[in-house]
Amino acid sequence: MSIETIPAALDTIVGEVVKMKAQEARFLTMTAVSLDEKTTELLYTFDQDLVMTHYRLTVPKDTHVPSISPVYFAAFLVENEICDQFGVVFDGLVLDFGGKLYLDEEAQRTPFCKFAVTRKEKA
Amino acid sequence: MAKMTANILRNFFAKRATRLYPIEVRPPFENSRGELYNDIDQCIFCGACALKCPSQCITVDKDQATWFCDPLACVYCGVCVEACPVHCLHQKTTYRPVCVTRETIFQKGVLKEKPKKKAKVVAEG
Amino acid sequence: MPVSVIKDFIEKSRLKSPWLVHFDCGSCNGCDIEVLACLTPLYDVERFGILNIGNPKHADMLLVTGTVNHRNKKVLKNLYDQMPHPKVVLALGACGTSGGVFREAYNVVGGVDKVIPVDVYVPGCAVKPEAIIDGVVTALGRLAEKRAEASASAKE
Amino acid sequence: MKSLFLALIGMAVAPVVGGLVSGLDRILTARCQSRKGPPLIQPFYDAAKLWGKEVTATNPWQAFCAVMYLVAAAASVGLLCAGSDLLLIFFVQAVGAVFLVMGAYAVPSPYSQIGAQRELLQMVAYEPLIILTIVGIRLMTGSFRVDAVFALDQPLLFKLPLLFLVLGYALTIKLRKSPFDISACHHAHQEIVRGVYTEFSGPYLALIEIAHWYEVILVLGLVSLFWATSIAGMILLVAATYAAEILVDNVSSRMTWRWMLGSVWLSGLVLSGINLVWLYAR
Amino acid sequence: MAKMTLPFGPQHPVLPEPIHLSLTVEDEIVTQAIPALGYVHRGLEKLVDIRDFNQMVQIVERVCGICSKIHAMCYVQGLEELMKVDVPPRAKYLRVMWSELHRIHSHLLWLGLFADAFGMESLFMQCWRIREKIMDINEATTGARVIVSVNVVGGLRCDVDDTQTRWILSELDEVEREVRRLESTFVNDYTIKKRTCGIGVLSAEKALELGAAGPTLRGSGVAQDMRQLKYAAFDSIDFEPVTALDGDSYSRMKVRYYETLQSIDLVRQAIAKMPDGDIAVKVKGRPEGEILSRVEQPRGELFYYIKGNGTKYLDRVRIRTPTFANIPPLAAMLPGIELADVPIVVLSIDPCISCTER
Amino acid sequence: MPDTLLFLLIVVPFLAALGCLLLRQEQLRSLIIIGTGGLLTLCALMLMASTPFSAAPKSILGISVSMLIQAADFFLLGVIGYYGYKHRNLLIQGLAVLQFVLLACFETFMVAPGKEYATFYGDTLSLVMVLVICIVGSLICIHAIPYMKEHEHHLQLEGSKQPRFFAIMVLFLGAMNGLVLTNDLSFFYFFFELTTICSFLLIGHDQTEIAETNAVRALWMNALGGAALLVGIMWIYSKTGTMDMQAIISAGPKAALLLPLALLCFAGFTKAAQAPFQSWLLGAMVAPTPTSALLHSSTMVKAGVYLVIRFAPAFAGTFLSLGVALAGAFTFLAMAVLAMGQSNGKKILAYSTVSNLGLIMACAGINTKAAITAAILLIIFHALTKALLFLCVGTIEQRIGSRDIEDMRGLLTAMPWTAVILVAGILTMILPPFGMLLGKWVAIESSSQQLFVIVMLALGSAVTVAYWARWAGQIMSVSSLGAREPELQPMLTRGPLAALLGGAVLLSALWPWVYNRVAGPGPGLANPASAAVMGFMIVVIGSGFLWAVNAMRQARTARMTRPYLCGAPENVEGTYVGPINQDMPVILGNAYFTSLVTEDRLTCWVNMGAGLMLVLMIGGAL
Ligand code: SF4
Ligand code: SF4
Ligand code: SF4
Ligand code: SF4
Ligand code: SF4
Ligand code: SF4
Ligand code: SF4
Ligand code: SF4
Repeated sequence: MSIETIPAALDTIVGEVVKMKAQEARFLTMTAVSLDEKTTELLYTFDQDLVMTHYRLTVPKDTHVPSISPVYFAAFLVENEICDQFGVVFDGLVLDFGGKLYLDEEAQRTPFCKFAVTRKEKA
Repeated sequence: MAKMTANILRNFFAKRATRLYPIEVRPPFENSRGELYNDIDQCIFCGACALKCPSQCITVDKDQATWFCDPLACVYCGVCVEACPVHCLHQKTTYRPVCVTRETIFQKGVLKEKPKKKAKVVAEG
Repeated sequence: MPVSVIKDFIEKSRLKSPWLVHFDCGSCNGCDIEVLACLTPLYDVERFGILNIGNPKHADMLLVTGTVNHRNKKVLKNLYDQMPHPKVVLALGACGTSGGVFREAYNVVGGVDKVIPVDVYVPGCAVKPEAIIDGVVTALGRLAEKRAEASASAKE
Repeated sequence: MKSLFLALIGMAVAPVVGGLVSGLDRILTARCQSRKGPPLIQPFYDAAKLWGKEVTATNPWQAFCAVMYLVAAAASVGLLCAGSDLLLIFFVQAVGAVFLVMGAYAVPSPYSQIGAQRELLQMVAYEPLIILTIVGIRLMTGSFRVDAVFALDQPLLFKLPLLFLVLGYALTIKLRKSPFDISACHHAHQEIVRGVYTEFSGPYLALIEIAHWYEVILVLGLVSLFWATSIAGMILLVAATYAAEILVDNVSSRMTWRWMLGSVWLSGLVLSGINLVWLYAR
Repeated sequence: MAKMTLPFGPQHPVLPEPIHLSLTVEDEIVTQAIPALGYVHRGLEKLVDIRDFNQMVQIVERVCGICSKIHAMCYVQGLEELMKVDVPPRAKYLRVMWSELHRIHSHLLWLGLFADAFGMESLFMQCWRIREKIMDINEATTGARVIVSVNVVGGLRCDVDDTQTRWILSELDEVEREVRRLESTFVNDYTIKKRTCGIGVLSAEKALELGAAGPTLRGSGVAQDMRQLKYAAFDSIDFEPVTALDGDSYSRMKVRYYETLQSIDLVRQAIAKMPDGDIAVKVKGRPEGEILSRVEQPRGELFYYIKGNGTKYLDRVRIRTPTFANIPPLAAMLPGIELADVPIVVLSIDPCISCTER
Repeated sequence: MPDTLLFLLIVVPFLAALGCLLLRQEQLRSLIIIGTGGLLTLCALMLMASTPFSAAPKSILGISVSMLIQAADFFLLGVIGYYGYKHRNLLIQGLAVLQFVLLACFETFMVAPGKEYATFYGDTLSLVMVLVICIVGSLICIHAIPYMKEHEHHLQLEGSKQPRFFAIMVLFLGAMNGLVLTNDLSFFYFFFELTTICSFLLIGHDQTEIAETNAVRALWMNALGGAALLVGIMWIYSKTGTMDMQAIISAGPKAALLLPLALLCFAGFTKAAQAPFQSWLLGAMVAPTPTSALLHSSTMVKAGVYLVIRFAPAFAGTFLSLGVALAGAFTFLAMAVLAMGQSNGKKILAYSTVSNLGLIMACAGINTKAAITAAILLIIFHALTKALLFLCVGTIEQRIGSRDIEDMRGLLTAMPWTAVILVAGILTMILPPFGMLLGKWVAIESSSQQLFVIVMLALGSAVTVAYWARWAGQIMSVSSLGAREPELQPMLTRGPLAALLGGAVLLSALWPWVYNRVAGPGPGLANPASAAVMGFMIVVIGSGFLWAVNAMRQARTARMTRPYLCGAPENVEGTYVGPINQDMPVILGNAYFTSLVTEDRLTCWVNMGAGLMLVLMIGGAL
């Protein structure tokens, strides 16, 4: 069983999200899953009158993903969380905790990855 | 504010709600999930409890016939009790008393093949 | 009034007026709400002179609920250091005493005693208000013992 | 000589009575919340315990301020018992208040600093009211002295009913009772923790608690002046007022300082204005 | 005008939970508020690697102790859907009963804490006193006050008998009487209105845009409630979301107050309509595939993403709790309010950090 | 004897000023200043023995006094006109011309040689003023010696302007002495204008653009007062035919004289910078600090209150009196509120000066014997403390480069000695058993019959305590003891500070004596702070003080903790670990209520209110 999703790509995702916002959909959350050593899957979930819409984005571990927090401010928290736990770097975060939202130096880095990646510093 | 004043005055003249705990102990509800204890004589050291425990705080050694539990890590969920095939594991209705040093429960029983020997309960500090 | 009477009264007062500060060290709130429930009419720990004073500088007793993690351990240590002596620490719940169900999670350090000395362990998940009251009473006993030891060693 | 004697007695007895009043206050408050509450002498346990705690300080100047607060509070009670000038009594207690604020300012902790600022605002709110009440008394007795009040043959309350209400405002602020527990709180459920008290600890906090008992007595002493014609009347009035305080404490939410300043100045001034105009007009 | 910075938390008496806000105030008006999290982060979602999907029920219950029952329910409902398990009807009604009892205790708890935030200690005490009755019901029926631990995949662990339901109903009558007695205080009291009306205003558009959930959203006039999804037995229970229009702290309080009463009614409905029968079915197989599960918990919409891989260990559980959704609206509400109103606005979203950070 | 003293008190400063101007050698100048200061102090003290007195010196160094004064009057008006022309200020030019014409008419047509009277007169009021001027003023001048050196060092001037500066400073003292000792209205007018000129020159001393604008503002406002004074004098003369102040005053209230007296009061209000004229005094802050200290404590503004107090008996019990009381009380309250919103230390001092002078004015308006006594006592203690505070702020400003009280947070570590003196000074402003407060006490007690006055005093007094306590608290706000470097200062800086504080404390301790001396013999005047009461307070609070000092000493050995920051760890002192594990600085700051009301808007309202009060006051005289 799997969830019905609309596939998205790195360069289209922000556009799609802008569209959702234009429809006055409520941003629910994003979910990250580490598929294997190399890829992470991001699920963007929106809700409109109790009906959910999902976008699925599969990205290689070392890519930067454009942040949707400029569109939906509410996304800043979850994007920071994913940055902490999966090491995915979001470009253009409105409030960037730099991978330290939850984790201190002593804690394991990117604990949710199948194989922990070294933290990518922003260019 | 008037309504609240009425409330306050009602409280003032009504019987107080406080239960004077250490002096006045309310009997526990009959199925309260409290302290865990193992009737070690009955235990067959099958390890079902250890396997099911969500906190993974039980260790059973079938060969040595020992049953070990960390009561400070136990969350008193009762999953182990339900899992026990011979119903030797129980929960009291009262909670486990407080302690000033770390305590563990270590029980040594007898394997059921040789059922004559007495069980020994050792509590270690 | 002779000095000793006053001294005795002060020693007695230590047991009659434990002010506590509660630190939620990453608890699931289960234990926190039970700590708060202790203050409310049914349990009313103010009977024992207990006040939830909220400020480590005024507190005699530190109630810690929850698992210690890498970020809050520094806070915990800091709070403990800001409390003036004599003071006691209570670790509440499975989380506070050992890390509970979470002790194997990646951001969990373990029980409170990994960071600061703990005087009383209160098992439970969540701890029952009665258990907290027992814990406080036991802690006061510990406090009296420690004072007695200290004064005995001072006399020697 | 007699007044000196009275002053000394007052200074010795006041903390005991004040502590008991505080204890009673806590019991009654607990009863209003259907709780049992602490023992009557709980405040003494608290103070003694604090006195026995380790001395820690952030700035030694705090110690100075705590002592001065206590001394000023005691002196004002002494002056009250000696039947001295009401304005003087008021000014002397202000010494205490100022030192409390300075002690709170002495530590660069945002909580005690905000507490100190709010305490100042509270002083700004209640001081004029007390002065006006005193002026009202003076208009009745022709003198600012406490002993003159006792020479009257009719309780002040009848002539100064509105001013008595005004004094009630000032009192609630001074006793740090809700809705005016803005700058500090008995228990810290406040956004600024314990406000002015935050940084005082151990023995210094004990001194402050004792000073507070003195203030309770001072305030109640002022109240008692409104029925100075009989001992029973005095006690009754004080008890009724204090009961009202406890009630108000329990049925109102905390004000913000803006709200407090506005409402206290406005209603306080209007009430005292009406009462005073009426007195002048006579 | 002088600036002042104020570390609000991690240990702060008005916030029993460790969240930190770096506040900048000028004249006691908040000009900037930066949240910092991570003081309660445990990483329990990651425990799926070492705990099987049955054990995870006990773990997700401990995401938060206040509505533990509802977390477990959301989780097991997801798994049941994924594994195509048909839960017996009686279990569905019992789930409604216990989850609404949880809502009552959670809302009473919140009403008390909120009262304390605006400085009305006696009201705090009263709410918590009433709440103890619900805690007793919890303990008597499930064996624990807080973490009731009744859900398992496939149904429930315990049942209630007729004497118990009768007792529950009579206790609820008493609770309702007591709660109604507070109605005019919460809704009409002058000082309370003065402290809450117009404080922390969130318009309906803003609330939707910022992704607010639960009473925070309904307080802004948006009638959205996950119980409209008709999970468990809600398909046969009369339910209308409670809303208020102003979007301020007062509205949010009103929503919660009336939801408390509504939940009492829902419990009664559940008990009245409850059929006899089993409370659990045996579950076979291992979860495979992914599923989303949503329920309404006291603070709003709870969202579980569960992905199984055919073993007894799940691939991923992701929990998005209502407070997680309500933090961005909070961050937007804080600037511009008075320092004294910070606790009120913070509490008005009924924050639960332990579930936010998990 | 009085004659000689008079000569010394008034003329010596003129000569010393000349000396400063001519002898351009630093040590010599210092010597002159210190010498003059000493001499003036000595003379003032000796004058105590011979009050009350009156004298009528005919000539000075062979020149007829009245001729000299007449000539000087015109000269001064010329100077004012010149500056008006120079700064292109039509108002000043107009006022100068107007006064010139009026004065010319007056001298030529109206003044007829009347009967002989004492041109100089001294009673307790003048004596107090002389003491304040000579002692406090001299201390300020002495403190200015090292200050000005440093000041010019900071400004990196090419040529020193100190000779001119000190010349005006000492000249000012002489002018003030003359003003308070004369008994002749035309003399009074001369000295009054002289102080105007002196202050104008001092305010503009630094010759920056802002200094000059503010100096010009001070000049036109005071010239306005001067004009009112002149008209008032002419009017009075036309009604009474005499210039003898004592004769006019002792004649008691006369309806016909009320309007001219109101004009006199108006002149006093401008000079004392009462609302709505406070802006010139605030503007005067641009001058070097000794100037401010001098203007605020012992000279200039005190001339204004002196004038009103002097003539108070002449309008006692009239509506004018009530008007003065109301306007004074209003200023007291309004300025206190304005001070509350300030973070600039010197501005706080300035507002507080205006506020306190308002209180003194209110006393003069209440116009009972007790109230007048209160006014005089307030003059003494205000002068001592205010001079002290200004000098402290000046000293601090030179060290830390700011006069903002936010920057003085934790001053205790940087400048322990000055910080303690400053705090002590502030406390003497607001707390019993110090004189300022006792004076305020007497003032409130004596005003209990005036509803509006007492309400405003009550409010104002509370606000006053608040803004002072805030400042004092902040100074002591330090988190760790750290290494406190001992503070090094020249003797000439430190001495005056210590002397002023010592004086304030000592005189407070001697309150019963001071009170009796000022109040003089008379019935119905109970000193509220009697010796017994003061004794009690001094013993209790004094022993408490010793206990407190001891406690403070013990606390030094206690375990030091860090401030409570909600448990947030502190890696670097003064910061906490905040979001993203960054060290966030702990910034502290006071509320200044700018969100409620800004200074400008409040000032606008205050000025309107004050204007109304003035209209009421003058209108009441009609
Ligand atoms: S060792 Fe103990 S904690 Fe670990 S799995 Fe075995 S029983 Fe559980
Ligand atoms: S009660 Fe629960 S946590 Fe405790 S041992 Fe049994 S299964 Fe483990
Ligand atoms: S499940 Fe029961 S029988 Fe088996 S080891 Fe555990 S306690 Fe013993
Ligand atoms: S012990 Fe249990 S109830 Fe307490 S904090 Fe831990 S998980 Fe929550
Ligand atoms: S603050 Fe004062 S009134 Fe309140 S409890 Fe303490 S002593 Fe009593
Ligand atoms: S508001 Fe203040 S006094 Fe009231 S309970 Fe909270 S802390 Fe205590
Ligand atoms: S709000 Fe979150 S943390 Fe709190 S009880 Fe509900 S689920 Fe648990
Ligand atoms: S739910 Fe969260 S905010 Fe509310 S009381 Fe519990 S810990 Fe505090």
